[in-house]
Amino acid sequence: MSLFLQSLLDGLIAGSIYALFAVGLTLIYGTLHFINFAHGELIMAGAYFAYLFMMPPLHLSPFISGGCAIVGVVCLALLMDRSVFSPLRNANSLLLLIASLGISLFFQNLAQVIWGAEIRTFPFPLERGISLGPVVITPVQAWILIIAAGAIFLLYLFLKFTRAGKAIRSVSDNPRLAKTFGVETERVIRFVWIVAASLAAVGGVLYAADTNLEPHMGTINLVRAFAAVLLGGVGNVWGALIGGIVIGLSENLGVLILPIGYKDAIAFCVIILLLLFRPEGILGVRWGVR
Amino acid sequence: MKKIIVFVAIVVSAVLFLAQAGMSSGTIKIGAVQPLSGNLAVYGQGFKMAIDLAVDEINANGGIKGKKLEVIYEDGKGTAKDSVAAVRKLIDVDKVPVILGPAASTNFLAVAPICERAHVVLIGAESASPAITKAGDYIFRVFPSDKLQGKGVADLVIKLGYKKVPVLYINNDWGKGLKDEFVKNFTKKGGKILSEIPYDQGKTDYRAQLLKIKQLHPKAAVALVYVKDGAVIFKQAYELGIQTQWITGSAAKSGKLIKLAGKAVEGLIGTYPNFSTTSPQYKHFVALWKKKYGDKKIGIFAEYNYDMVHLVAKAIAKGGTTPDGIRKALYEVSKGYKGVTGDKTFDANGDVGSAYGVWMVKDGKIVTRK
Amino acid sequence: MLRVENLSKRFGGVWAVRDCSLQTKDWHAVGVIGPNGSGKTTLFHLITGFYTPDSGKIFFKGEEIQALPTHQIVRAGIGRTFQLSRVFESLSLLDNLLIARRDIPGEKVIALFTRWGKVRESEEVATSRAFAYLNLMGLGEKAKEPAGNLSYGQRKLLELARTLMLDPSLILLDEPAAGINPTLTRKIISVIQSLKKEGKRFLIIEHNMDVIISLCDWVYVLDAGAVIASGPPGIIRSDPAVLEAYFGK
Amino acid sequence: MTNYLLHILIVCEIIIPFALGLQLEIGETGLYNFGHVAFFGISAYASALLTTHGIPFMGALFASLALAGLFAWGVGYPILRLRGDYFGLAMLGFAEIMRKIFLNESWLTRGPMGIPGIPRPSFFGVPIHTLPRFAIFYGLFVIAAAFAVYHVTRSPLGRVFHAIRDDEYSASAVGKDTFRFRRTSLLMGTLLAALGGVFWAHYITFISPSDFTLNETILALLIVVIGGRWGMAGTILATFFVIGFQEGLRFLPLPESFGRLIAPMQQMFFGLVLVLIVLKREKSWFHKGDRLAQG
Repeated sequence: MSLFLQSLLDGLIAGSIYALFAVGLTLIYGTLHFINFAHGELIMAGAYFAYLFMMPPLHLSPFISGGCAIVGVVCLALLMDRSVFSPLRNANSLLLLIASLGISLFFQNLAQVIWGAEIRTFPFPLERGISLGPVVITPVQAWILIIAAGAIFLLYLFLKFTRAGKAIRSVSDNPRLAKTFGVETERVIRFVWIVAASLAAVGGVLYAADTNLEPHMGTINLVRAFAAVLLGGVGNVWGALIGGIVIGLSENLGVLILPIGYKDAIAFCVIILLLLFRPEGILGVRWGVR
Repeated sequence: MKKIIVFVAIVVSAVLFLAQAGMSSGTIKIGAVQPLSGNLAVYGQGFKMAIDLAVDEINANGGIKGKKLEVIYEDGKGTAKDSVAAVRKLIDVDKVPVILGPAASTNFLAVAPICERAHVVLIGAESASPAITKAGDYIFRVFPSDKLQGKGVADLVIKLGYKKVPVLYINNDWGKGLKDEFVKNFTKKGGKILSEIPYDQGKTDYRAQLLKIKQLHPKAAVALVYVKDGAVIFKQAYELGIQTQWITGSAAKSGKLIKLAGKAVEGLIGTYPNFSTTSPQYKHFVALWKKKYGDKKIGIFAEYNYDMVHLVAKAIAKGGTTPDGIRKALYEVSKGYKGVTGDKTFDANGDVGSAYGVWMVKDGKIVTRK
Repeated sequence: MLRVENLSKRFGGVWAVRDCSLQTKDWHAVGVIGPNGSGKTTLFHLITGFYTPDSGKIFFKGEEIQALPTHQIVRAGIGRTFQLSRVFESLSLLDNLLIARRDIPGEKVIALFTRWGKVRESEEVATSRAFAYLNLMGLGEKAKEPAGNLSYGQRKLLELARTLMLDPSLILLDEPAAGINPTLTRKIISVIQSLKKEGKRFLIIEHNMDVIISLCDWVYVLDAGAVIASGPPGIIRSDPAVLEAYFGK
Repeated sequence: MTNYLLHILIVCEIIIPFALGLQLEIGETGLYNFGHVAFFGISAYASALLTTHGIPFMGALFASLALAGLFAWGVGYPILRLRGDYFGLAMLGFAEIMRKIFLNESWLTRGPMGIPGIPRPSFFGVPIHTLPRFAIFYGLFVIAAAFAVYHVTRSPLGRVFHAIRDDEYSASAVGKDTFRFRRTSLLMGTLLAALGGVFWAHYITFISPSDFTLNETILALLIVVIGGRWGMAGTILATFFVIGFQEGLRFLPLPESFGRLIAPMQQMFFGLVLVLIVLKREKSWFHKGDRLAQG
């Protein structure tokens, strides 16, 4: 029973991070209509930027480092859009997919060139987790839950009450409108990239704080995020949030039944099953930020 | 289209040119395939340093019968495919009689049949897989087979008085090979395996595996891990509040583990192929290393690589530069040869024996346990 | 020949086609008109199996076809063109036509490798037929060019020729005259008229009333996915319900 | 020296059918199969297991091709209903799950230990054990495969593939059962990949799960994207180009400290090439209409 509860908690923590990845991915998919393979590298970049600022010689505090990482990743995302995706606005979604695959390959290996292939860890002090009845939670994990929840709340306020947020919703609500790409939509697309990149950065930092960093960490998290996007229905922000949490839970609870070697295959299985049986997502709403 | 043809032509002519250039000089050339890039590159650099150390020593002492020894390095990138290509190049382009084989048993096993068929001696200093024992007549290694280490870990667990343990192991050729040997020996001695839990190398999160262990509440648990993933595992175990005696093998025995995992590995116990650190050979090796590399830490398996090169040099001196001569001579020169890592006498399969010691982490330091 | 009964299709919460019924009886050409968004193209997609109806039935030559996949509906004898014409851009004009046949031996893997002669013979027979249609459309000289090179109007002609290669008994034309110049429009009208004489039947979506009047024997008027009026083209033109649908709101 | 060049030639002869299969799927039919390596792996494993258990090479070859085909048939049945990027992603997932199976089902595949000692092929009693023999033996198969692909792409069947790539809706509007043709294309591509997989297993004589990762699919994708514009001949040339480029790096006189960076930098370069080619996109080659409603 304690195993189940512990897995549930771990799943919830992982899921709240995946949710941040998934929201960004679903916003991009909802407005630009392609699966951005390089989203995983935004996540990875967020983690490594924060690592860069946290380690000597800069030695900044985790929160300031995280803030710097967000700025860095947003710049990176806007650069990607400017140089590659924006010239391909009206291209076939498969062309964009291949282009983003190329970008992903490029940055994944760039990280390896700079930081090497080995696992790295944020310089947090090692602490025993706090026992809450049958489950154990580390202080870092508690922070992760708080920050993830905070990020989601900020996102809610942004989408609900700001002009830019409303513009994103209207574009995402009306994919045909988005296909015309006027000046106005270009502005909205920029906002979408900023939101998606910030969430990827926050998620990446949290993920690295919960676990560790390595240059290829983006790929598996992209897969998880994509599974979450499909679960929630493409373009559906709140669906993606819930989808992320479901993926986190199913990964951590799934290994209680499945052989442990298949943990990373769970997200893939979810993708295949969803595509086959409910391509419109579990929540059933195909488009729109609702 | 034209550009492609031009490019291919340039590549081919460059290849031919460089191959010609390499033929001329009057040195004895041997090949080495090491993971100079890719996932294992961190280790590959260290192996190369140790090999260079031995080569420099040999050449400073007059080389082999007056000729200098030269090692041609090829990058195996830590993958079977690239190791095979590298070995092909060494055999066919450079026509070396001996190849210092690639690290990681997967890669070593992939290239072994090629060397065997080409009648080129392949010798390894890191690969521990039991399968290598039967890889062929031209295949040697100066590192003990995991058959011995698996038994060593099992003996240790029994000696410490644990009868029931779960075993966590890295799901690659090395981890699984060692795990199988451990399980075989441990159950033979009356122990019981609670659970066999594999994990994939290079992942960032191993909590799901650790929870399985936690749930068993074992008094002791065996973890067959490398350094980097071992550090992650022991840290996450510590955070999860798993209180158990961790027992491991030799691959995690490194100061880096303690640097990475700190108090999480305090009390960790492991076995390692034992060789005396008080022998004159070892002292000589350390002095040599200090002279060449200063304060740089002696890398993992460096001693084995060093011994390997010396054995090969002796065999070339005795048997000449043909692969068959070297192969025969290797058996002869190794008989009773006392290297840095102890007795290197090859048995009929080209394997060496080894003693096993016990190490543990105490007050943040690796100490030998009596 | 074609009979549609109480056909309905919804997207999200919106009815695209609602309780729509119509039939072609033995008229040679039937027109379907209606304002933009009235569900005309959706109706065509439903008849040709691109969409599956939520409810209702479609009969063709007495057989129910609403559950069949597109390719079987086409084989049963319904050919169609698209509103924004869809040709195979990387194929030559000739190949665009050659592909539009039933039971081509060269499309079966085994025959392709074993019955080389039969494959070639079938292609040669079809080629002469294809050239006849290309010449009819005035495209014969461009036969070897990729269809991507064609102008908008020429694509419409090519698409019609491609549909004719299928030898369908009923042809669905989705705005055959939209966006092309009057000369080409006249050409298309004359081609359709000569085909009518050969016994082909047509169902035509068109906004250009001149085209409808010169071609059609009967007209259905759609609004909001339902038939609101029907009758001979000359009369329907002044029907108050139609005027309301077009101009009323 | 000749032997080394022969080795490179043989590697190309292994990769060519693998890449041609993907060319047939992506380049000719517009099937973005990101899980192509799965079939390479399935046949490599099947052939390795069969021959190490005493089945003769030719029998194992055909059995492995058949098995890979059977997998493609079974997986294709549900997944081929998906379009475009969804199809690609689902196939990617399938390949990743297959790799996990290779890795974890040790009772069958020996898991991470891989399968060593795979016998060399023999052809009706003629042992294929020297490099020239390999080059000729594999070469004959490659020529036969290339001829078959050439024949198909120029045939009425290839015409349907092209039509599906150009516009799948139009293809069904001219009475083509597009599902069936997409499956035919997938099966043909799979058989070619499977041929490469068998060649790989019996040439290297050792296989392990790490040989069958997404990287191999990306390699083939790169070859197809570089050469696809010129169809089959382009793909074959691009294979020589990419493999030659990879091997050519060995002969670059780079400083040693740089060595560690070669592999990731090469991958970076490949990523860049993909992006640049897409940016310079060849309209005639990539497929277009994946939407029914236009406006």
